[in-house]
Amino acid sequence: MAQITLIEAVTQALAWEMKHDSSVLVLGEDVGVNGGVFRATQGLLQQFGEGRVLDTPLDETTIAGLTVGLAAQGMKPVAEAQFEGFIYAMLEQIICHAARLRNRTRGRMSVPAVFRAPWGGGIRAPEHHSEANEALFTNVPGLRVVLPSSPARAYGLLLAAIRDPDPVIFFEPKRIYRQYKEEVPDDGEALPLDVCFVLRDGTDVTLVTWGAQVKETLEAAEALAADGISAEVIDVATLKPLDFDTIAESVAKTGRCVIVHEAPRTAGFGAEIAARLAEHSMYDLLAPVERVTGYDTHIPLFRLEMKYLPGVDKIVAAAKRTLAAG
Amino acid sequence: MAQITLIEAVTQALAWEMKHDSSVLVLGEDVGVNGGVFRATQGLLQQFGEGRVLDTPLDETTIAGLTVGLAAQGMKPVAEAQFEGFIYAMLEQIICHAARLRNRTRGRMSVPAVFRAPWGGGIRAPEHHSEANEALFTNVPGLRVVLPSSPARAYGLLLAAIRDPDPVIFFEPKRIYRQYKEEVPDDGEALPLDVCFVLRDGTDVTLVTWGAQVKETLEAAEALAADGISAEVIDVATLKPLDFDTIAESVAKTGRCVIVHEAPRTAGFGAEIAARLAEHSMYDLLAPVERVTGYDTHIPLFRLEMKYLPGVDKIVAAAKRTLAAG
Amino acid sequence: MSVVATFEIEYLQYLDTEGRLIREDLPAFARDIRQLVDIYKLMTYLRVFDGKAVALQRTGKLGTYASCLGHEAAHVAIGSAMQEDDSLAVSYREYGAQFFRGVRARDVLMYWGGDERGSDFAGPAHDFPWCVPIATQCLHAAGSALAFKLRKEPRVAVCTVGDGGSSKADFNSAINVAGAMQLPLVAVIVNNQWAISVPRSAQTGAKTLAQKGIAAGLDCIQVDGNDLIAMRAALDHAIKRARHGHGGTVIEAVTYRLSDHTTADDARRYRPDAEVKEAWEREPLKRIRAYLSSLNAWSDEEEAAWKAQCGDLVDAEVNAYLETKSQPVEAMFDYTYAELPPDLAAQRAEAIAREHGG
Amino acid sequence: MSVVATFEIEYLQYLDTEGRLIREDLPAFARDIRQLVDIYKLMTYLRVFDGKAVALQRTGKLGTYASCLGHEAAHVAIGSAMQEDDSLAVSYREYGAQFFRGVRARDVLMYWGGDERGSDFAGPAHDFPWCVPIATQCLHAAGSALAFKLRKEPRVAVCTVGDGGSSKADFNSAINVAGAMQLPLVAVIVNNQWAISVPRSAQTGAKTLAQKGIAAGLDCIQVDGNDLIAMRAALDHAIKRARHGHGGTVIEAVTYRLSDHTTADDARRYRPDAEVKEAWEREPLKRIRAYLSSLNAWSDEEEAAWKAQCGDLVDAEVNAYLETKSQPVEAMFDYTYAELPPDLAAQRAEAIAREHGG
Ligand SMILES: Cc1ncc(C[n+]2csc(CCOP(=O)(O)OP(=O)(O)O)c2C)c(N)n1
Ligand SMILES: Cc1ncc(C[n+]2csc(CCOP(=O)(O)OP(=O)(O)O)c2C)c(N)n1
Ligand SMILES: [Mg+2]
Ligand SMILES: [Mg+2]
Repeated sequence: MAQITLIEAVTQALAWEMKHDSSVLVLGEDVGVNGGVFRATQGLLQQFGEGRVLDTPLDETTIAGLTVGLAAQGMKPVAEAQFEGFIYAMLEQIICHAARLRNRTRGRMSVPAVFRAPWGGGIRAPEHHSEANEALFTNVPGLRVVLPSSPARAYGLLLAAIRDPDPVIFFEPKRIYRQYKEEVPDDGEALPLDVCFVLRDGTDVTLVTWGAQVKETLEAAEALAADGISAEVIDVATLKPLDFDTIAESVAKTGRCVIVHEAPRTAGFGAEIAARLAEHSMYDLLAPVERVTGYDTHIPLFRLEMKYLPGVDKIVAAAKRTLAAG
Repeated sequence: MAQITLIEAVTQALAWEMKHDSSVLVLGEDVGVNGGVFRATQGLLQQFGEGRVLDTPLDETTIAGLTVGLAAQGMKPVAEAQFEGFIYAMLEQIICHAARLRNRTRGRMSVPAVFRAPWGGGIRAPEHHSEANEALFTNVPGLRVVLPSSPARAYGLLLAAIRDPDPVIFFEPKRIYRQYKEEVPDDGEALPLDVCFVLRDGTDVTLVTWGAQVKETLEAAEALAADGISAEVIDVATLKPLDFDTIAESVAKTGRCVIVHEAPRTAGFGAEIAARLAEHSMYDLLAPVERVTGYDTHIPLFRLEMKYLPGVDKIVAAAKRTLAAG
Repeated sequence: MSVVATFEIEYLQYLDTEGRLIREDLPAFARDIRQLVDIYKLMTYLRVFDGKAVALQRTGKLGTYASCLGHEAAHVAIGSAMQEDDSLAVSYREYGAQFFRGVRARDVLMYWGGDERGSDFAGPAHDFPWCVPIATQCLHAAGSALAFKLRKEPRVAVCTVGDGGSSKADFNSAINVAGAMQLPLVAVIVNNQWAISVPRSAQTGAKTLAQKGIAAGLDCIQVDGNDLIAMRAALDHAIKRARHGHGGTVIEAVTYRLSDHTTADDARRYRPDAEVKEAWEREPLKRIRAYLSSLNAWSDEEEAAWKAQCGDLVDAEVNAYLETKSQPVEAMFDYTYAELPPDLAAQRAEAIAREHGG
Repeated sequence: MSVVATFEIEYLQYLDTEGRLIREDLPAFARDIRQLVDIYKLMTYLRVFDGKAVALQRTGKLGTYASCLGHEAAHVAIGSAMQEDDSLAVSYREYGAQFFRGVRARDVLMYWGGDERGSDFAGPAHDFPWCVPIATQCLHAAGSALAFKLRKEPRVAVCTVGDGGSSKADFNSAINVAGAMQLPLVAVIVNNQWAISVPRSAQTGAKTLAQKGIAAGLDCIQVDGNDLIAMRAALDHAIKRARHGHGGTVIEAVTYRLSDHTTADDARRYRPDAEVKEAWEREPLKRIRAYLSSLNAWSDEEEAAWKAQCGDLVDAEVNAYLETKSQPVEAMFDYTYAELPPDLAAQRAEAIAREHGG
């Protein structure tokens, strides 16, 4: 069984599902002969042919609208936005149609599509190649929002996303596309789309995160352990619909919660988790909730971007504050 | 001094500022001879001529992009999206350019523009005419988001929005466009863009809201008063940047908080307020925070829409729960 | 300077405003007089329905309604030219096309009456529902056309869009990708001269809207949109081309919106009565009726009888609409996802409890 | 059928690939040989700069960089045809146009070096910065053109967009509104045949990209984009028309991207070497140099000397770039709004404290 990276897991999931379901197709810019600018669709054109892997004209509105039309006619399109920063022109089609067609037609039509995009900062890329804009989607009813952070979760969640009968926004943390390899059996096993992943058990504080910051958060948990603090680490991964129960249970145990994400803080998705804690877990909380996030500024160009992103130091400090507090 | 409605206050503010600043202009669909589908721009074409009031081709991308270009060249455009549900095609230009041009150019260029749109449900309108989608904008750095709920606040905040050197999303709660009249002196006095409005003092519970739900929230406060409960009512109105201090002070006093908005609950802007309470006001809170919001579904067509929107009953019940809790 | 490409936009018309044939080459379908009469009858039904719907709105029994007055020839030509397994993506007023495909008047009324079930209509399940965000439906048609092409099905996707809508990005994107991928798409621009209050002249500097197809490398043609025979001929031609894999077409149907934009609009605010009056001279029903009369295929008696019958038919639909109870409150949850997620289930339960005073 | 509109797309070329004049009507500006030489010198500077920038990236001293190799004639023609108070809105590789307007090589390097100060460049303050979201800059140019028109200023807005970008909604929207409002906009499609790995043929079924202007009712022309004289002539004509209120123009500059898309790309994955080799035959510097040589206006000695000088000039710019310290951490806060809101002030303070180990 091969060891593969996160991006290879994406390719592997696409290939598996294309092989087993002839209605699955991939479309986007440069997804064909070039195999995607990150190589997520590498080899698919060769394997499945031009009818399954389509290079579109350079227009995200086109990609999104075609995807809605294809899906409504029974295909399962997996559309790619080349970077998360180019997804904005897809929003009208996603919000007005992908997310609503089932509801609008009382189930007569639906949009079983996936909108994939590399996501997040930290790769020294040009402008608009580093955003963490998942909060654009989390208030929109009818969407699922998924953000895996390991090869295995990328594989299992992408399979689930393609099979899901509703539209899924599938963000891939590009900073960790090739960070490490792990064994991911190519067995077509999907992961559930509505449970959080507990990556590390702990008793003193709950660290909740998603995307590339899972890496820093796990490192922070290590660092805390060195100081005798036992941190539980939860990877939300399936942001919407949110499995709050797993988080609430953990906080019921630890009494403390630090939420970590790289998007700007204000109205980032971390706010929703903190809000639910304020509603449902108040009596469990021994200390105020902490958020460790990107600043409420644009992520800077790359000379400064690592100063924008949260890091191990900030997560550790926040966790320690929660312990000092209560 | 005339008594005017909220929509007349919008017109009055536009007219004042167009008269006193020749760089202000209005653009959008049907804003000219028709005076806007709600009559927000009524009479402006006649008063200021074709060079100041522009009917654009029917394309929101065009409206938004022109607005960025006009603003970058020293104009102060006030762009209209005919309904909030048609603002999506503006998002790429708003997020990538309006919100970023100042930052991108280190202040060399900026976008002193206002993007206006009628907002929210409850007028028995067709599909896409009833959304509460303010959360799309609140995670975007560089934007201001304003949502007045009275004639006087509409007048003062719109003046402030036009004068503000940065892009402002200005949503107008259409359900209360003509709900009541009040005296609004046409004196060109702007209101501050970064303080919440305390509409009613109280000591037992803080009700935080914005938009058309201000009406129901004030009614709920009345109903609570009849039961001997003293509710403080805060109209957030300037969502972003958020004046959290006013809310925190109130909650420090009351110990209880109910957040009311008509947008879907999950990742609505209420989450941010609840999150800040969880971070900063935990020791003040005597009861869990409550959110009274739209459901996590699309606002239904009008036969059911009033069952979707929060109402006095739900606000009162939530407030009472907070009192029972602690 | 050398010329590397040349283009022409042709204008197609068969009947003049008095219903007189002005060309020799009558298309085959038009020789089938029974069929023409049937189509004309649907146009009349449509007009009776439309008037009734406006009246319903005026008396508070319907929400905002978008009238199709004056567009009948363009709309029914589309419906009658399509095959059932073709797919139609409309804006919001093309009932004539939809009635041909099985959509019922009561479906239309349900939709404008604020009930989602209207879009779960009796027409083909692969037809798109009404689409409020202007021109976005054009890309759904393009996506449908792509699905048909990829699956090698001999099906065609047809979309309609307004003169205003032809400015919107999605329309241009749809015809562009249709050209780039050689899709079986027929895009009909129903140019009724107005986009609410904005006249055609403010939408574009282009002389015709048909020429937008040149930018996409599609066939394009301008047609008298009030001339049923011309519209149907243009559609037959375009649909046939598309079905045989020869690519897409843009058809500009030149017509006029004889009504207000919707019942929420008052067109007297922005357009002169004289223009409307003059447009009535060119309206589509009169013309085809005159033509049928001249062939002795339709009489005043038939007209009167059919109109009366339409009244009854429409009344029955109206009653069916008025008698339909609202959906229960949980209906707002049940189609958000294929399966109800747990947190939504909790909200659903809360809504039901609230409904019952809980 | 009557024809209601006809259109032609013309192709403009003055110099063949060997630099021989193939038309008689040499435009006035081209008779000023000193000016031609100056423009040619800038093209050479550009090429030296470009090679150096790629090398800097390869050695880790620059981030991703978008080369302009092969586009020099199209780019400098734009820069040289514009007046200072005109406004330019580019994509990301049109340094040739920008150098003419005062942007410095070090500004370009700062930008691709990950420092926002690059976009606070030495060029005109009313020129737009590099624009990554494809084609969105076209609407900024349209908005600028509208501002100029409303203020009755005799200024012109020029935008550039790629062949790929000509598919994007914003481009079509920009030219459409320019036509509808008769704006002083000149839109140059720099058709270098590739949008990363996607060939021109996959973007559209249109025979030329120039004909996109027909849809918008604009003038349009296809030009040999490697022919400096033709490009400049087309621009002069279009800019003059625009300046005098006669409306906008779409210019398709047919050229070729001789480099990878950016330094992050490897074009050998998707295009044949033979195609690139063949394209080198048509590259723009050789052609204008041959023409100038044939007029005895430029010699091999001058060429060698100037190239050496360019090396020095570029080195100085590179050094200036390399010596520029990063901005302090607070720089990421200070331009989010004109004034720092209180909650952002708190975050700023936190970031500064963190920087100092706090
Ligand atoms: C994206 C979007 N913007 C604005 C509107 C509001 N609106 C509804 S109909 C209309 C005019 C449409 O004109 P046209 O395309 O000519 O179609 P017609 O109504 O004349 O059939 C407008 C602006 C909308 N529905 N969608
Ligand atoms: C909206 C958007 N989508 C995708 C991209 C990614 N991207 C960057 S350059 C490029 C190709 C552009 O091709 P073209 O317009 O022909 O310009 P060229 O690079 O050839 O000059 C793409 C797809 C982007 N920058 N913006
Ligand atoms: Mg119209
Ligand atoms: Mg290109």
